[in-house]
Amino acid sequence: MSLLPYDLLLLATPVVAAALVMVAPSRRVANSAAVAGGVVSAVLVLLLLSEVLSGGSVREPYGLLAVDALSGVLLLLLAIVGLASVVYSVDYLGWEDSPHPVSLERLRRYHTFVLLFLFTMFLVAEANNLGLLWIAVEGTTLCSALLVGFYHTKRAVEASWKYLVLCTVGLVFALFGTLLLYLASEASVGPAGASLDWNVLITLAPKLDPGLVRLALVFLFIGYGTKAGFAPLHVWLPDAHSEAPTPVSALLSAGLLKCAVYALLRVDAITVRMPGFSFATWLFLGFGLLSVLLAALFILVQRDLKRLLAYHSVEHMGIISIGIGFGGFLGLFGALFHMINHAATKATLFLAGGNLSASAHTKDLEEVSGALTALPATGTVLLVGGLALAGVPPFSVFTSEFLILTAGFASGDWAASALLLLALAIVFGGLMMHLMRALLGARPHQGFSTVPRRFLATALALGLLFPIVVGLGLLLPSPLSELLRQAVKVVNG
Amino acid sequence: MSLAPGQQLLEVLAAVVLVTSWISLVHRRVAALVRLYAAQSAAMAAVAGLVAYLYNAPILYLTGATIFGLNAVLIPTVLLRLQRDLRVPDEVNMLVSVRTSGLAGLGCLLLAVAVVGPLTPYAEIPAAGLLPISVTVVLIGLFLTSTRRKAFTQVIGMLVMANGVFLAGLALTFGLGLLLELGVAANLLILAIVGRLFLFRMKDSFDTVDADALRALEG
Amino acid sequence: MTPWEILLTTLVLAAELALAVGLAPLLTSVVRRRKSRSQRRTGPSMIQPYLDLAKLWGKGTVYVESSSAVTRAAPLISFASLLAAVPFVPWFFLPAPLGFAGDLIVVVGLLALSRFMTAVAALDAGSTFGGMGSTRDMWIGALFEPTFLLVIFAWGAPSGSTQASTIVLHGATLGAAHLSPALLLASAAFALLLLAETGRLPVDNPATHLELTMVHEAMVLEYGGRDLALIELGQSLRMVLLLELFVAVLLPWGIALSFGLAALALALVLLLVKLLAASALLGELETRVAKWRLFRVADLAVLSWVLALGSISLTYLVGVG
Amino acid sequence: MILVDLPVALYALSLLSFALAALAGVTSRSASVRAAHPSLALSLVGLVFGGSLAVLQLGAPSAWGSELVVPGFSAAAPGITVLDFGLTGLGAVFLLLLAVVGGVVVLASLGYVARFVHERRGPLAGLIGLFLMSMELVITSQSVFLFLLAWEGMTLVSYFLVVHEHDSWEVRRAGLFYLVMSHAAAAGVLISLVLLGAGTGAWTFSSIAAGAGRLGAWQAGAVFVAALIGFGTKAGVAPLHVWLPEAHPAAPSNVSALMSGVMIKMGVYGAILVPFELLGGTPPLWWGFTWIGLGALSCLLGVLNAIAQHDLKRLLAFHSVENIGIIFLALGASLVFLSLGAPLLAALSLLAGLFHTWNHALFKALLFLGAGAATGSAGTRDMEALGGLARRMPYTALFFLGGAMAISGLPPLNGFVSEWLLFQSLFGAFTTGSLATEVVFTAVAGVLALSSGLAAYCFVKAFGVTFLARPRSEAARSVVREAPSSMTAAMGALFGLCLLLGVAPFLLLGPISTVASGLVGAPPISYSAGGAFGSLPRPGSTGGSLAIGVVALGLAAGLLVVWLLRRMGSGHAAPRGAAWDCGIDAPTPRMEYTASGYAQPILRLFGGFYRASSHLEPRGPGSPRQGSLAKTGHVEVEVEYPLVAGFYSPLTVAVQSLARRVSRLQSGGIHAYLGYMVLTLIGLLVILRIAGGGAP
Repeated sequence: MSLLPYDLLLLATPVVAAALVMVAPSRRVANSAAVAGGVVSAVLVLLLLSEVLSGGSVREPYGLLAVDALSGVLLLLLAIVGLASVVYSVDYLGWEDSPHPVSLERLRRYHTFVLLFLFTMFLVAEANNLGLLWIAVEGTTLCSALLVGFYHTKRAVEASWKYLVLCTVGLVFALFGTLLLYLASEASVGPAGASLDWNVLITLAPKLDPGLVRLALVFLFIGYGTKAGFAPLHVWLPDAHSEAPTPVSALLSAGLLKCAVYALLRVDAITVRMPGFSFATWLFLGFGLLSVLLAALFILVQRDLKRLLAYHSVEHMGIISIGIGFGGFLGLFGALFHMINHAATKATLFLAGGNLSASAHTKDLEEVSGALTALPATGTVLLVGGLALAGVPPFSVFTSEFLILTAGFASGDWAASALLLLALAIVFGGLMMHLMRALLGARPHQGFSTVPRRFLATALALGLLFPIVVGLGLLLPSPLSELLRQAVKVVNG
Repeated sequence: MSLAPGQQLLEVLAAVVLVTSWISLVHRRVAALVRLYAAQSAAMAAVAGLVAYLYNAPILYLTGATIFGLNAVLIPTVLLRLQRDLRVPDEVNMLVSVRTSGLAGLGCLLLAVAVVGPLTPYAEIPAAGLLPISVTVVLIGLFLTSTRRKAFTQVIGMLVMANGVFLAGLALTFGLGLLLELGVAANLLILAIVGRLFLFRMKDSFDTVDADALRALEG
Repeated sequence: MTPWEILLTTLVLAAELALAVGLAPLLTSVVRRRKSRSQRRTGPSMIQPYLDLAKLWGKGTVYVESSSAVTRAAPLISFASLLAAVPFVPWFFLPAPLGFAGDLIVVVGLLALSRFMTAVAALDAGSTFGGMGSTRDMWIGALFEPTFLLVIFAWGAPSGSTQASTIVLHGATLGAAHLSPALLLASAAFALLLLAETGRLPVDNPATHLELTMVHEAMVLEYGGRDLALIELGQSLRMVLLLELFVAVLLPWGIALSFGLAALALALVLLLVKLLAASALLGELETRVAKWRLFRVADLAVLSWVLALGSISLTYLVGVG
Repeated sequence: MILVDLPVALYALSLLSFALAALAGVTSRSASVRAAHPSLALSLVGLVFGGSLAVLQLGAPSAWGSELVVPGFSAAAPGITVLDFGLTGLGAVFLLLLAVVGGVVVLASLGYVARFVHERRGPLAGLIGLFLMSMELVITSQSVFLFLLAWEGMTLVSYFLVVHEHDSWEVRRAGLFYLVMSHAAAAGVLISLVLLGAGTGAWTFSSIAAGAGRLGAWQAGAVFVAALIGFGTKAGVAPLHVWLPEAHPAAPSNVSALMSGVMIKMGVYGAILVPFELLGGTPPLWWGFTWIGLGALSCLLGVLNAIAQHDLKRLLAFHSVENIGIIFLALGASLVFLSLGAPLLAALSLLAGLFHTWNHALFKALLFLGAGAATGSAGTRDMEALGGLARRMPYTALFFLGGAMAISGLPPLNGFVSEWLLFQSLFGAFTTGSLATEVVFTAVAGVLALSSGLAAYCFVKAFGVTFLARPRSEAARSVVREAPSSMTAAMGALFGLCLLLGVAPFLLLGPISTVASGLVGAPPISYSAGGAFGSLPRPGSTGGSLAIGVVALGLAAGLLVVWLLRRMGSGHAAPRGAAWDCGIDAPTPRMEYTASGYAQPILRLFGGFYRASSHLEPRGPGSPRQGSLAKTGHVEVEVEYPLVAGFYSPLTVAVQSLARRVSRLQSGGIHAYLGYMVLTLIGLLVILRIAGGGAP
């Protein structure tokens, strides 16, 4: 047992920081308060994880919150990505001379919403109960919708409205599915023992009525699937990602989607324990394959950098879902590992892409050329990140994809694995086509702005993410692998 | 035996919820939709109270009160004010004809029955028969959201969906426990606020609340 | 091998080289004589080719000014490679002196080498005719190279070897059974090959003076003096080489298997008879056919492929060998 | 402990120096010619270490390796992501090849990179170091994961080498085509290796080979086909070769030399690795015949396309396809012999394949360097604009001619020896007693002969039009200097090797043959070794024997005699005059035979294959009068590639249009989006209803 309730502190930190930001007298204070919030919560997450690794799981007395290895994985990537984007925001819009400067009180609002967004996502990770989980996820929608619409441009309003409506509708479904699960538990043991605490549900799993659970799964998958960006429910995703401020896009793509998948994983943990029940597997594989294939086609014809990256998120959520569908130790391990890798890689690309479009004054890749010669540092990061995202070894994404494919071939799902490979090949082609057009070429066709910019925070943020992108492919630190293994155990026992 | 009349009352209230949503499917005036929603919520509140009484689940009184205060009074008034402030024209413009909407409502019911019907009835759970109704209401809400042009009416559609879910929650599970109830309610409230905010922004930037005007982002 | 045998082999080698080079012009003139006779002409005298060679040898040479070292090197290499091919073919004594060192595929390679050099050199002068001849000659060569290989396989299949000596020996010991349909088919294919390789009618007309119809002549248009002499001699040498191979495989009997004066003498006489008969036959054939259009030659090539492949399948269908 | 292990030390040192080379190349920022030299020198050092490792291994065949497990993964995904390296006999053959050819090309690059230093495009030298490193890794990796890493790394680095001159969009296009195609092919490699791993439950090559017996026939077949697609694409086997003629001309010539000489051989390595080393056992007949079929196709497709080219480097690229075809013929024959239970013949054909791999590497590298020297100094790759270079760059011309003769399979050069070996092993079919094999193999021999005849045709054209006669354009006339000395030295070295392996093949055949017989489990091939004069094997009772040394000696002797005879008494230098011109007027370069003209007979003969269209561009005022003989102008012959026109581009177009159609789903209308939700929901509910209780 630890000295301090780290889990509660972790929830408190962003809120406190947000409060500080709201009363911050100057940009400097606001920025530093936000960054401090990010740093502290990251430290708390690390402390929490060390406890989880030693003790197994941390529970809060009322049983509403609990942190086990699975939520640990989510917390880890949330902490990393959150810290990175908070830090990046400082350079991005934190000062008067930033590429996208905003007034002080809008800056306050921005930081506040980001921190609240972080809070809700932490809550998602710590919730011990499907109901609370739902509330937290809906909370993320509300905060992030405000962030997506942060710029009051027409496009921003449009994007945020679509985002709000679609995700809310989806989440109503999710709530309904949750209710049905509750109903199922009620049906098995009567009103007295009914619960939404998944530790309880897991014990009840063998007794649950498959019919009800299937119905529940339909609603849950549509609900959380919308949020996770599974095709064809992904339609809000490119709009939101392309219109939000870049750090928020990073946060959405790297953090939010994972939260939704995490919710589905919690459900999966229940259904895998139901004898002879494989409906969830079907849904995971089906949605996964559909997402990967559709995303591949979208990527081929996408010219806008941020939308391109958004479709890549769809693709990678598909890969993760396929990994979960393949199941088994290998599949789940690959999927969880892929969650971390994709989060880091995608965040890196969004942030570096932010630099690119800030200096090229456009997000249209067809208009950029010769970026590698014009911006060596950013160009290199984009190049490496892009290759990593496309699944080129020895970067981390390749390793997790390799594990997932291996799981597929080992479990005999040859067709699914082959389709996945096909889609990956198309995606690779598409990404390379767009990326190389922008990076290569002798001289930029249009002038890059050579105004000296603040780069300290940018460098720090990228420096935080880049090692994960590059290093994790070959060298998985044993604590992390231990965490992942325990998380896999949490899901499929 | 003594439960029978209460059960029937429950069924009736559920029917009211169903019918209100149906009417809102075929009605052409926005304000009427809001009022229908208010009525529906009131019926929901009644359901909550009744269930609380029948199965002595005191928490549900509170829930009922919340629903009444929030869904039946607060939100509708907010919406009507909003309609006035935004000068939302009062006629609902639909993407599909009224007849189709009506038939769609029927279809929702049939689908719900077809899907939920075969599920084994649960002796322990009273009013399991309400499940199809709540599914229907959810579907109708979804239909409203997706076939009404005005963003304003989309909001109403979402609220109707939420009501459907609440119906299931109340009638089948005696609620999820106080904390969760409040959490859900709070979410609903925030949703309303945020929705209102965006509606204002939309009015500012597009000078209309017609969701069809939002077509800039594609591909 | 004992020193004695080595000495004898060396002698045979020398003798055969001399024989081949010496006979080459003679056979050419036999062909011409045969043609002129059947055309009711008194052709040139039998020793005319020798006189031509002597005259050319006496003359000086002129090179095109734009030409490079290739022009000067080509005739040497081309002739030397033909010369080097001689000892891999059995003439009047088995085994062929260098038979241990190479088989018929080596002969193919050497012939190809000499063709290659001539064709390259033809492009060096930069005149139109050189290119024309070069492309046509390489074209024909490419089309008939498969024939040569297929024929080698067909000939070698019964004895299980591509070694000329082994094939001939196998045939000689086999007696009449040697003349199997398979062998005849293969040899027919080889006959077509021979026509093409030596630039005879209907493939090429060695006696033409119209540049546009030339193949081999067009290639060497820019040559004179000793180079031309080497080329002409080489052409005849190529013919005699192939003729000898033809008759040796088709009618292997009488070739000397041991060092005995009688055997050697007999072998020599028979060799002469076979070669003269063959070349007379060639001349006869040349009078019978007219020159074909270049692109009809392809049909000839395909025909030869069919014959050779047919012979392969025949070998084992009939079960001979 | 590990330091006293000589092989490991050599291995580590060579990798280290490659890494340093890459570092030096990437970090050097000065724009002088010298800047690239340290990096290239380090690469050379690395190659020397690698080569000596290979020699060590070939000398004392004892497969060494040491295991290197990635931390964490051994626990996480047991054994799957293990990194295992080592060098087998087969690997040693290819490593030596890499060391020799790579070394020579690096030597040539010392002078060649001078062309690039002023346009600061990218770290060419450093990338070359990385490229060599990745290839060494491919050869020495002994586990699935490491192999995949190295394989993809190789593809990636080579891509960046190809797009080195990336300011022209053709180069970028070619590079992208290459990158995408090889990545798609890498999927094949991945499938085959992962299937092997999943089927045997082992992830290092040694243990896979041990457990391969457990694979079912279908599984093994799938592995074989996937490997064929994956490695075949890299090797450039038709119909997967289409990237090759795009990428090679785009790349700098020393890179083309490396790619065509060494990299595509990695495909051959993999193609041998999977069936012979990993799967082992007795293969089904159709494996071998598949390879033979594709090999024959590649031979003809490659050489026919090559003849139609007048871009010198495209021509050479297509010849790579042809020679890869020859190699696959040999490998296929070897598989067939294995299935028929004739290991000795299998060993012989495998030997032929491996030897031809070497030979092709040598003379193709030589030819590409020569082409680079010629086209580089003339500034155009179009043969129609070249000509007359022989008198300005005599050494380049001489060595190019040598390479041309070698690739045409003419004695006494190495190409002839490997083709002879292949012919012999094909001839061996007559001892198997299976009529089908006999007829097929004879036909294959015919195909081989035809393709080498056509190759000779093609290279007479290539050499003659490029180097002989008079310059056909200002570009060619502007060439005044011989190529930089480092390049001529490199070409000379390669030509020397071609000659050496042609005259004394035993220097290499000895070690290779032990490897080959080891792979197919045959007794060592017996030949009367006597250095240059030993004669090649007569497998079993059949075949012929070849003492190529004697042939060469005879040739030399003949040459000497004839030369002396010609010199005798003709002292004065021969005068020079004009060429015969039918008395029209002084011949101009425009009257020379053009490359297209030279190719015309073949184009006509195989018209159906080419669908060649020739149209006449009128020059000067007035269009040519119909029916008149004297038309002014020049004829353009265009050849379309049925494969590309008929398959690849339609495929790309189809995918693109599909993507465009699909992307309309994102219509921007929120109601449509909600509609997708409705449809998904209803669809799932219906599925649920239909599946009913039956659903799992």
